[in-house]
Amino acid sequence: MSATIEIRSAPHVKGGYSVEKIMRHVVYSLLPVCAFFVFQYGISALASMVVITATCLLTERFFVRTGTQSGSISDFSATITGLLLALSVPPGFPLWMGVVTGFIAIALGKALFGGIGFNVFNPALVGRAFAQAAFPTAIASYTASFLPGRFTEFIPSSLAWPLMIPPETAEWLKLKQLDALAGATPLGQWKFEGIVASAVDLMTSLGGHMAVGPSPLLIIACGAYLASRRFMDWRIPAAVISSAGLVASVLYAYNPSHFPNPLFTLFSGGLMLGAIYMATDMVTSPVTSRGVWIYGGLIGLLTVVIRYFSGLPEGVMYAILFANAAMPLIERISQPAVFGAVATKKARRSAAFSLETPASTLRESKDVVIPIKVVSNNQPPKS
Amino acid sequence: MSTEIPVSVSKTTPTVAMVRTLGLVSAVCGLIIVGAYQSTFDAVADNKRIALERAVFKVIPAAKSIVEFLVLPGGAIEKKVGASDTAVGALKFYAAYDDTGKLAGIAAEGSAKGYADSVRLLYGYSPDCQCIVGVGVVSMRETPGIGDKILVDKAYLKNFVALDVKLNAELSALANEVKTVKHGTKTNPWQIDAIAGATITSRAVGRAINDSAQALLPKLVPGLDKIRSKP
Amino acid sequence: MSLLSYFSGEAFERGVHPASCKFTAGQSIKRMPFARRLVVPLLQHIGKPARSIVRPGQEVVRGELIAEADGWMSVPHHAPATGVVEAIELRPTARGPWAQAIVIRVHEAATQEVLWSQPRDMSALAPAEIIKAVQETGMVGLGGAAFPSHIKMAVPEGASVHTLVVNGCECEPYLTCDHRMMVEHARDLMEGIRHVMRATGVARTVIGVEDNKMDAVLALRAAVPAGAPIFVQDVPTKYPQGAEKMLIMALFGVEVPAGKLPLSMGLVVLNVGTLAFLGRLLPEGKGLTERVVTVTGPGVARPGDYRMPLGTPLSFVLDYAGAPAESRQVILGGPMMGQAIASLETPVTKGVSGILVLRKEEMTARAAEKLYPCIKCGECVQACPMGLNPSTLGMLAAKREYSVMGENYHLGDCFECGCCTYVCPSNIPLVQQFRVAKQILREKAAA
Amino acid sequence: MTTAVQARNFDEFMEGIWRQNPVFIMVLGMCPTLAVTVSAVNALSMGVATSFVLICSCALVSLMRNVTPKEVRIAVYIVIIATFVTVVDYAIQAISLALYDALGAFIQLIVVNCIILGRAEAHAAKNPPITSMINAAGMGIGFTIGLLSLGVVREILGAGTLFGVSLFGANFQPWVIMVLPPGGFFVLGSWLLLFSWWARRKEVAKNV
Amino acid sequence: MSETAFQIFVNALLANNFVLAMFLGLCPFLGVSGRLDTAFPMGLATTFVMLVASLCAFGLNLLLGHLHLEFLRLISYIVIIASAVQLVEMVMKKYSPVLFRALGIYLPLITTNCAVLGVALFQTAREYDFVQAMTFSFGGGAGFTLALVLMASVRERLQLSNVPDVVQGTALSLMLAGILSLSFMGFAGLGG
Ligand SMILES: Cc1cc2nc3c(=O)[nH]c(=O)nc-3n(C[C@H](O)[C@H](O)[C@H](O)COP(=O)(O)O)c2cc1C
Ligand SMILES: Cc1cc2nc3c(=O)[nH]c(=O)nc-3n(C[C@H](O)[C@H](O)[C@H](O)COP(=O)(O)O)c2cc1C
Ligand SMILES: Cc1cc2nc3c(=O)[nH]c(=O)nc-3n(C[C@H](O)[C@H](O)[C@H](O)COP(=O)(O)O)c2cc1C
Ligand SMILES: Cc1cc2nc3c(=O)[nH]c(=O)nc-3n(C[C@H](O)[C@H](O)[C@H](O)CO)c2cc1C
Ligand code: SF4
Ligand code: SF4
Ligand code: SF4
Ligand code: SF4
Ligand code: FES
Repeated sequence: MSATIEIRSAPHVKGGYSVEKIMRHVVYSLLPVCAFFVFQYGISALASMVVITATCLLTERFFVRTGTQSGSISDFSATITGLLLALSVPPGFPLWMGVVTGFIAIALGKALFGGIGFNVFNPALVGRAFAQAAFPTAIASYTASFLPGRFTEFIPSSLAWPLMIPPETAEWLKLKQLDALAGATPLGQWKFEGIVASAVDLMTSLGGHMAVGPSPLLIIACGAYLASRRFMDWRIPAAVISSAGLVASVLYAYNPSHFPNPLFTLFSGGLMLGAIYMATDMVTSPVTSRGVWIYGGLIGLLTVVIRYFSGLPEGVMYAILFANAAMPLIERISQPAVFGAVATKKARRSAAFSLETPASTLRESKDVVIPIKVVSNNQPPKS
Repeated sequence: MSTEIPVSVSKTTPTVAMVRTLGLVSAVCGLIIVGAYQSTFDAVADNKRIALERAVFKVIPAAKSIVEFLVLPGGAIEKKVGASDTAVGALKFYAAYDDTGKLAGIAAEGSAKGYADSVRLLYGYSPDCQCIVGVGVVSMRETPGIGDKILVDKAYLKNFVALDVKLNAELSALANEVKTVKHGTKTNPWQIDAIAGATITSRAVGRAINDSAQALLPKLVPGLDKIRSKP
Repeated sequence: MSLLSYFSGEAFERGVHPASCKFTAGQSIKRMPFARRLVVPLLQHIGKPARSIVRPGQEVVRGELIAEADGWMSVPHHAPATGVVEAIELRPTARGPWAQAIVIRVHEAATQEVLWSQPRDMSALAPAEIIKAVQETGMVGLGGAAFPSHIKMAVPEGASVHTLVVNGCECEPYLTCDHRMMVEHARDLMEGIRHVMRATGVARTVIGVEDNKMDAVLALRAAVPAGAPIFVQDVPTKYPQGAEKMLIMALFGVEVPAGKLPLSMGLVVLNVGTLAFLGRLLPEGKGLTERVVTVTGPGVARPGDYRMPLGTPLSFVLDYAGAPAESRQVILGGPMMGQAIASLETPVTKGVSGILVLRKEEMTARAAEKLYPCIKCGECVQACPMGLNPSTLGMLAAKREYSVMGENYHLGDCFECGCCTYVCPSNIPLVQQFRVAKQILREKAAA
Repeated sequence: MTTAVQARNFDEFMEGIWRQNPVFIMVLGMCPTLAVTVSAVNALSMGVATSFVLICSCALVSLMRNVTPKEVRIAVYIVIIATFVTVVDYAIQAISLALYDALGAFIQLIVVNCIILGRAEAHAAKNPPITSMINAAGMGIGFTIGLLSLGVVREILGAGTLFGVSLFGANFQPWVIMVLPPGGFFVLGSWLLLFSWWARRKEVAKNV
Repeated sequence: MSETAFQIFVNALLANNFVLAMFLGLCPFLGVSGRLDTAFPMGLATTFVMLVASLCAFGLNLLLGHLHLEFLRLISYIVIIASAVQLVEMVMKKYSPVLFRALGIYLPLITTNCAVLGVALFQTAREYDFVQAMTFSFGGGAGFTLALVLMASVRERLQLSNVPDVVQGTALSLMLAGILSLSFMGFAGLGG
């Protein structure tokens, strides 16, 4: 019997979390968001999602097979990358560009560093930033949501020939008699035309033919599910949103005619998707408690600064990538304090006992012999 | 470049030798440089002149020759002579004349912040129609393929066939500010229809023209008659 | 980190909540019969091994001194049963390497009664004499660390102590021996506290018990002699509440400075089992010949807390408690910190508080867990009660950067509670790596 | 005898092109390499300009090697290099202002290109003029090849053209990133990846 | 058209970061970004040298313009900047050994690199006045330091990763620089 014994060192029990489980639940929580996106934009969005996710998975498989990176496609992380990437590009993004972007996301954003866990930058955002720099026109070309016939007809740009410029969607939109809303995003409308969309419409994404992503409220709800089950660190979105909200409020109070109201800023563009699903990518965010707050705060601040003051209407992606780059530095300055490292001057108020010698408790009793004075040395004499 | 400086030298060379070598090198190099400078001087000057002429001719199609002028802060217009420093606050412009020596148009520079850096451009002003008749870029660092569409986009260049920059009644400012509007929403002759996808650069062009014209034209127009014919 | 725990004032920060699995908490302590042979290793504690004073072939009586303390950092051992010394030879031990042990063949008709004792009048003894008496009992910490108790009680020159902290947390899942001791032997515990208070000169005693053992809290409160400065305090249930620094945090709200002992704050920490046994042994003048051990786990048919002669081989314990043959892993101690053993011939020693048997099912489940690179989820950072960064430590360990771990990341402060490994979704054997790293650093320092 | 000299000269020449290629192997002079290679023409011009400075400076440094005291040698090299850079600067202005604008400050920055100072110090200062010119020419060509291999890729992907000739027709979607700064980093990085992958493959093949 | 000092600073620091957008000072950026302990002092030292260079170039440009000797600009910039840095180094060694120990060892490495000469050439080309020139060189130095420090901290972190063998080395640094450069593109247009 002793021959069959197995040795493994402590601890011998495990908590109930595993990488696959966490990732799987993130995919579950993304499904409603994706479904809504498809509901908004029809088969183009669906095709884009399928193509991009498939590319990510194939690329991951290729690099795992060739031994370049660790992990496997069954850990679902590449699925998350694909879905988030698809949610963050326009629904009519040409499918061939989707393939390029998905490949870059995994190859450059993940495999290059050795695969899951080792990447410094958020892979989906590396892919998207590459696409934004490579195909800036296509990635800024949104179409309006809830177009009639969206479930039977592709947005023309989706089916562009590989390597070729996608056809203009303007003509196509004219056919739909919707040329007045040629697909400027609310942020673009604000930045270039000074039009501030209603925050309520933005929250629900249901305000008619708007060029927006899935409803921020839906994203918050799905994120809340993840946070409540501890699959996601709630502090990061909390930090991002409060820092962005704070900066936006201060600027709004300073000059309400020049800056949009904070609610517009919070619910427009990709801020919610970024704060809840992208900034929270654990691999690329700090592990330390203070670090998490600094990281989230930095993202919120940079997002607002880029949106309000730079040439681009949207800055969430760049803010997160920059914070990813700063993550090792942030972690370095926010290492946790070792228990007992800082001499605690004051005891916690909630403590039941004080360390002061409790003179009042010195009461004689029959059963217990109470020493009269404190013994200072009770070691037996050395022999 | 690593210029490793020997800290301790075991055997020091006499100072004379060092000075001698440095002198020799300086002499040789001085000769080479001066030679190169002299031999290319004319070609470079020619190149620069040709480049300037080409730029001006491009924005004022009828032009055949140009003269450089300054508008002094007081409003006086005088011909620019030599490479001397321009007086503070003076505005530079080029008057272009046709082959008969008649004023064909005015060219001036403007600049504004674009997507990546400032966009510097040269625009041609026609006193006859009181409008901008051409725009060319002097320098920019806009994104190739996006921002640099302002050079080639046909629909965009149509904006500058006759962009209205009339002065108001008091001749103190433009009657209507030059303004860049979102692609497809141009309604007035003083508006610029932006390029979709390059709104930022398009607006920089509009701002550059507006800022420069607002400063130059109110001073230039009253004195236009003085330069009607080639000096 | 859940939102709730962020705002609720917990006893100490971080830590984990493993399933408690304390199935044996409701059963009273049972006796375990003698095995045919008992094996008494000469070193069962931190310190120097005892010196054997018996020869092979010699008859010994239960409770008789068979090995004497070799100096101050050592404790004596007493015969756990009446029988014949069969051999003094190398035997497998819980600590891993084989070590010198006295093997006693138990007489068939041996009784459980301790036949060898020297009753003494405790109230006549001076503090130093009490401490000498503690050493003579052969007592070491029964909480798991097996540190000689008399050394803890001896207040060094210049220092002073004011409070005795009694550790009744028993935060390890599965284990219930301390719990049962508190319920069934509260009076012995009070007696032990009384002697140790006199020996150390402390003014009061605080007993900390996790709030999942309220029956023990009530039993102890009922047993506190009227007016005595002995306080029974329930503390939140959370692993590792039983670690002395965490317990002190819960009770007094202060952190024991890193690298310092509780003594530096005027505290002496002892386990309930230690004190309860002392309460019995000291007046009777007996030595420690048995202890209470929880035998439990999914692989055990008749789990329970057993009063067990020291030296009982595990094979005997498992047979008696009904552990089926396909049991695959036997752990001395609890599941979080306990040690898996290689040989079932290993005897129960003074530091063994639990015997946990896991079946093949649990083993295959563990073996199937896939190892991933650290995904930097930060769970370990939020679990480490010592405020370390196991994530970075783990990555450093994987690259063999041991000295960086020690110098920049406080490896030395890790007390190997295992919280980090417990939570890690990537299944990285963090604490295991840290043990290796510490070992390597120690060897380097020694070299 | 002559063949031996020829062989040595050939070695000297090939050194910079392959074994010690400044771009791919030594990774020197990165700033111009990445900054000006948005098109093949720019890359070629920069390569030629640098080669010119390299060859002339090495020749002069080598000529003066026996009268240059150790203490002032760096100063001498710098002055010599700066001289030829100034010459090139004016020459390009005379040839084409458009090219001059495209290459920007990087012509003048040839002065600080480590390749040149490195060659001057490591080779020209110790060898006769002809040898060091051959060596410098090899380096210059190696550098030009490096620049071209970047310029070609960046131009093809970034504009769909090669030396200004359209390759894929008017509808080609340019990959703007290739002519932006990140594109420069990625293309050079990819070349290096390709080489190290190749080297590794050869090594594996050898071991098998 | 004249940019404010603040715009110049922000541009040189972020939007047109010297290293990541203008490709200046890549050799030290790739060479000295392996460890944070050296990267930060290197950044400081470079910033310092850039300030010195900018100062020298400003004075020298006035002088050369006055003498109509513009064709000697490049050669005199490089000689004067190199000598000034040497001089500063000697002064520092004599009067502030602490500062010298922290920065001095880096100075010979950077007497002239692209960033240092570049700052001089660009400020001349853009006809900056004194204040503009100094903010430009300070912003450029700060931008260089920022890029270097970010790069170094990321590379240090990657020491603990399983970066594939083929990628290790310069290729990895370049790819990282590319991604960093991508993430700095968001700042385009910030300085104005
Ligand atoms: C890499 C990159 C380069 C860009 N370059 C330019 C540019 O040169 N000029 C410009 O106006 N916008 C540039 N943009 C900005 C976007 O194209 C921006 O969305 C657009 O100018 C405004 O959108 P709209 O014109 O469709 O309203 C660039 C964006 C990116 C990501
Ligand atoms: C080398 C060493 C010396 C110790 N010295 C003392 C001591 O002088 N006084 C004391 O009260 N405890 C002492 N201890 C015991 C510790 O306080 C602690 O109880 C023991 O290490 C077991 O801790 P644990 O049960 O929390 O793991 C010592 C422990 C070690 C390892
Ligand atoms: C992680 C950890 C958990 C512990 N849990 C307990 C416990 O639950 N009960 C206990 O009595 N001692 C526990 N200990 C040991 C205590 O720290 C301390 O050493 C002991 O209470 C001292 O009493 P003793 O010397 O009488 O055993 C634990 C130690 C560590 C490091
Ligand atoms: C809460 C959460 C958020 C995630 N967000 C992203 C993301 O934004 N982009 C991405 O590529 N992967 C994301 N992942 C998947 C995975 O962590 C990521 O691909 C790793 O960076 C791979 O090493 C996420 C995973 C979790 C658990
Ligand atoms: S210039 Fe300096 S930093 Fe660059 S490669 Fe040469 S020695 Fe290294
Ligand atoms: S084993 Fe060490 S590192 Fe891990 S949680 Fe416990 S104290 Fe922290
Ligand atoms: S951690 Fe090391 S030193 Fe501390 S008790 Fe365990 S084995 Fe001993
Ligand atoms: S728990 Fe595991 S995976 Fe998570 S940070 Fe810690 S070591 Fe990494
Ligand atoms: S080439 Fe620019 S620093 Fe070396």
